[in-house]
Amino acid sequence: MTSAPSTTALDPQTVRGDFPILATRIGDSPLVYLDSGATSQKPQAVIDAEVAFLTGSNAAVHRGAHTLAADATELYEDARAVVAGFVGAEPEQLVWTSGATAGLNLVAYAIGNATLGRGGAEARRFALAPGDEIVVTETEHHANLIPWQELAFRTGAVLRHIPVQDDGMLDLEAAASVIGDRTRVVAFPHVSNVLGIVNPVAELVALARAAGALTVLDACQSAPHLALDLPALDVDLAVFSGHKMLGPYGIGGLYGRSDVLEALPPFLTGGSMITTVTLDEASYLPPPQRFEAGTQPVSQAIGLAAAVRYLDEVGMDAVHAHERLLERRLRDGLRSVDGIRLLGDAPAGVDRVALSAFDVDGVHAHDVGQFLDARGIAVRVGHHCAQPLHRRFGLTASVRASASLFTTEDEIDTFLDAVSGVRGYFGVGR
Amino acid sequence: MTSAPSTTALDPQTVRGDFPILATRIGDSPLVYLDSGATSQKPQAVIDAEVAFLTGSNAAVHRGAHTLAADATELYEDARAVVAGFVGAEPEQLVWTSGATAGLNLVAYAIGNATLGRGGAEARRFALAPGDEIVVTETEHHANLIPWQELAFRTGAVLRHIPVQDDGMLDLEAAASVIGDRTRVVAFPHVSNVLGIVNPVAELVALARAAGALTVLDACQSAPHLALDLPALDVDLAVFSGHKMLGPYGIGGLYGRSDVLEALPPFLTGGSMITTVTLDEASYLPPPQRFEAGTQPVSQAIGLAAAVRYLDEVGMDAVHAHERLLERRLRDGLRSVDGIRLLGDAPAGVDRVALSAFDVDGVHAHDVGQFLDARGIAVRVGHHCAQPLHRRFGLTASVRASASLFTTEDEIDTFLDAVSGVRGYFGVGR
Amino acid sequence: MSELDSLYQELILDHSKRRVGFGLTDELVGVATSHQHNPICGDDITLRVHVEGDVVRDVTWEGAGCAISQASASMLASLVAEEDGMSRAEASALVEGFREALRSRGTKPLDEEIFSDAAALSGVSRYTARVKCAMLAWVAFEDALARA
Amino acid sequence: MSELDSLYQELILDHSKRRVGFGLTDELVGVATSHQHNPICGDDITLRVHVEGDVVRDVTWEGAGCAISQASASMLASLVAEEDGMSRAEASALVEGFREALRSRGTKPLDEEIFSDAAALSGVSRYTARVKCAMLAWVAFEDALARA
Ligand SMILES: Cc1ncc(COP(=O)(O)O)c(C=O)c1O
Ligand SMILES: Cc1ncc(COP(=O)(O)O)c(C=O)c1O
Repeated sequence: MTSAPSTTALDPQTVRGDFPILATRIGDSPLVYLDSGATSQKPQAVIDAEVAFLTGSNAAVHRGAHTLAADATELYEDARAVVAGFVGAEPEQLVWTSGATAGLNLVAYAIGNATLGRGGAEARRFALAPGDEIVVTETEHHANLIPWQELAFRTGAVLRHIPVQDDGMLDLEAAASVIGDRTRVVAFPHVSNVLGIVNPVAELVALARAAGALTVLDACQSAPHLALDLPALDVDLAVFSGHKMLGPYGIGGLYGRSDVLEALPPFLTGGSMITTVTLDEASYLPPPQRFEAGTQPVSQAIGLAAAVRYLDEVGMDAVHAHERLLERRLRDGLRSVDGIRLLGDAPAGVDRVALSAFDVDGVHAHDVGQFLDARGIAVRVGHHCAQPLHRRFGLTASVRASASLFTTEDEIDTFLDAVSGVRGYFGVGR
Repeated sequence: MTSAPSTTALDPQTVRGDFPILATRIGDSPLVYLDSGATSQKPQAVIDAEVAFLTGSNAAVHRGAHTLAADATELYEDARAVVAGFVGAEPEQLVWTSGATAGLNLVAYAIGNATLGRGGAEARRFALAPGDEIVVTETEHHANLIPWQELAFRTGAVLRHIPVQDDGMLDLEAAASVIGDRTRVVAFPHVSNVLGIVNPVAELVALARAAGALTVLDACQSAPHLALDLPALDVDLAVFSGHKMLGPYGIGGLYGRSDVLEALPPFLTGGSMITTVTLDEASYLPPPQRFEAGTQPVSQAIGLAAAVRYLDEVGMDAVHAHERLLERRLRDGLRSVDGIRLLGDAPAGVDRVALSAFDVDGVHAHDVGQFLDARGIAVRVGHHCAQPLHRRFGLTASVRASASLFTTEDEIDTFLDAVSGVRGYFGVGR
Repeated sequence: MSELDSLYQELILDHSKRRVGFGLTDELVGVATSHQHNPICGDDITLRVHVEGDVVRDVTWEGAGCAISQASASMLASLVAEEDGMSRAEASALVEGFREALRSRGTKPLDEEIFSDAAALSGVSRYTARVKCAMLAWVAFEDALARA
Repeated sequence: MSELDSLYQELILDHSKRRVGFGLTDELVGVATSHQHNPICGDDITLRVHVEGDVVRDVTWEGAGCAISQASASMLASLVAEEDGMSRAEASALVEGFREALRSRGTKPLDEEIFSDAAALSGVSRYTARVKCAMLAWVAFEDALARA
């Protein structure tokens, strides 16, 4: 972190002034943005950082001797250090990606390349043999599921999963029997984007380590909401997306333990990731550059650095504390509305982020969303890129409300009040 | 195109007012930006379009029923239509990528996936067998070379190349013997980023078609400078990068003939590109969505649309005409400086863009760049991600000056004047 | 009438519950089925059309979805029933007209004379994110006709 | 003196042409070689160090590159020659000190007492894009020492 964690509580009213979009009105109503789980809104500081770069220092990085290029390179590498620091990592452990999906594909394809003999002797540890197992969870976002399915198809590996309980908790007993001798990779979310529960990383990492498997953490839904220390979590690799953590679109991070990144063969190839290139072959730079082919999203990296600086100034502990308040109000409120079923209604005391997905008995999620929108309330409806999890709960779609550091308790109340009118409007229940 | 090509000549002074960064001073000198080949500067309209989106309509696209999400989706899909139109294509023929490098990797990996049996029967036409040939040129940017090297390594295909002549022209006679029965892919640049020569697309496409090979065009260096009509060029696939054509970083386009895109298996997998997903397998949407896994660079797509709207307003024919003037002045001027060797000094009359790479006898490119920078002139030095081409000309590095629609003839003269002082300063020659 | 009420008119909510044509008929000669899926919300519909010669006899369907998609399927089935014996050409023209209105962003309302109850779906065209919901059954209808 | 002149001092331009130590010695016992490459500009250097026991005897090198990189290699070779018999520890300290100064963005000049001609490279530290050019030979020196 770039600053000591703030000990003062977060005042959402002050924070709101930093987000220009919050002044928007939807019809006659003020915008109540409860869709931060899909994408976050951006504080002015992030927009300003990008604009300042584009109008004052824009140039290709790592490639020119001219002044603008040198300035741009410095800003860009400073951004890497800042974002790496935000997740507890060293700069060379942070690979820029275009987002979490790209980061997870990078890992899966790099393993596929190792399997095809690329990357030399060091990479052999990643190679998969037919029958080797890749383990994910039943709660996965498609981004942390389909790349592994495709890798399994390409290599003959077998994809297995850790089931989820009715209360949304991962079944750790089952995990202990799913993860075993043949397990080579264990990929799981820090926080599911439907359940909002903070998963037991230590337990899963311990199981994976005991099996000698590589661990891959999807930190998309934790990075914006908790103080993250990825090395302390002891995972091998982790991904996050800038646009979900107050930053720009088109940028994300792949964190990797140094020994893992150093041994992993490249994925995307092209300019800026090579040492010597002939027409027949190329040799590659060490990480992180090895994984950063082509012109990188420079202004977006600088924007993401501004975003995590902003989060650090507010203080991630304060963010989490505020969102815990919201989360309890949200869930308690939803529980008291007739005909609402919460997905992942875990025991009290389980750590979570302020995100709740739910089903309204007799009213389709899409109609609920439309009803809420008419009151200025933006929620997400659908399967949230987690079809298997919805199927597990007997649903095709749900409604998801997800808060952010700028969400107020009043907004949660406005939302709850609206939700309690849904079934009446559509003429179901009572 | 969104507007009829402008018939009026371009006035660079008027254009300059639209680019805020051009007010920058480097030390005591005004900035003379001759590094547009690396990355272009952005007009205010592009910055404004992104900021307006982020502060007024930002939301996840294709995923929500709420008002912001619907607005965002519309703006995003309108952007696709505008950018597709700019290259003569239909919206569904334009896949968003994070840039040209990502687009070329997409194609190479998708072919690799087809080779591994993914994508079913339709995809079989792309599968490579050991001994099949992939043909590139000796002029390739690493982005259009290394992905093919890696694909060759993974599949047992053989990588061959079309040589370049001393004057920078591709050797078409050699091409006719390199491209043959075993050729499955022919990938080549529309304009090399070192030579600036517009390559004979029709001739190369004819050779490839006769061999039944897939054609892949790297349009990075033509898209910002010429009126492009990709379907008329009759290539199967083509890529370009937003940041080189006045647009944002982190966005680019992959154009594909509809039948080709429809048959190609996916590359990146994750959210938003699927129809039905179970824990074991997924089925995929038609193009372009099939190739757009995860949250897309939404604001950047909108920014790129603003960039091509801007280019269309100026008129691509006017841009090309203006840059042709600059190009002749640039090359004539360089030819008259002692100790300068131009790379790709093709016969007069050959169509080109305003980009010249050259060697200064006795002075290293890096030192030339530094000398020019001290006069506010930004050029690129190094191998420009084209090591094999530099080796072909007996060099490891060169100096590259590349102009843009806002470059003036005076700037070219300032540059030429500075270049003529280089050898004297470093005490070589005379 | 609030904006929301103009989207969820009584007639729409009513059809979404009544679901005319719900329950698939048997597969006979001249019967064709189309399955359509909305990947965004996971909704789907299986729609079956019975054609005799050039005459569209009836439409039946099953599926789950939002009020708009259910109402739209129901209204389509009742329209086909009312028209009793529309030709393939008429059916195609109907789908085309429906699509055009739904894509018009509120500028081309559906004519009640032609579309009967389904004309109540005009309001959907102002909600671009919901157009797919209303179109689902009609796309299935078009597809099934092409197979029948 | 203009900014550019402070970067390209006479001494630097002079060394870049004189190239002290240019031409590799034979590979003998106690001789180790390092090859370093700057992927940005394609410059490279092959540097050979001769160590007897704990004593660094000499440095020779070959390679192509910009004036800064050539001068830096030349200055390093002449420094080792002048010191005539520096220890490994002294050599390591030199490299460390050089690196620190070069990365200081102009805040820590190189001491002429210690670095001799190479002190003229202080100005490079304000040009972050050129630091690698000046470091190339020194990194090779460090690497070769570790192998010798
Ligand atoms: C848990 C989780 N993983 C992965 C992703 C994919 O992130 P992106 O779409 O930014 O690549 C998301 C968000 O959509 C997510 O919530
Ligand atoms: C000819 C050519 N091809 C490909 C690329 C790669 O583009 P990008 O770095 O934007 O992915 C470039 C630019 O660097 C280029 O000039």
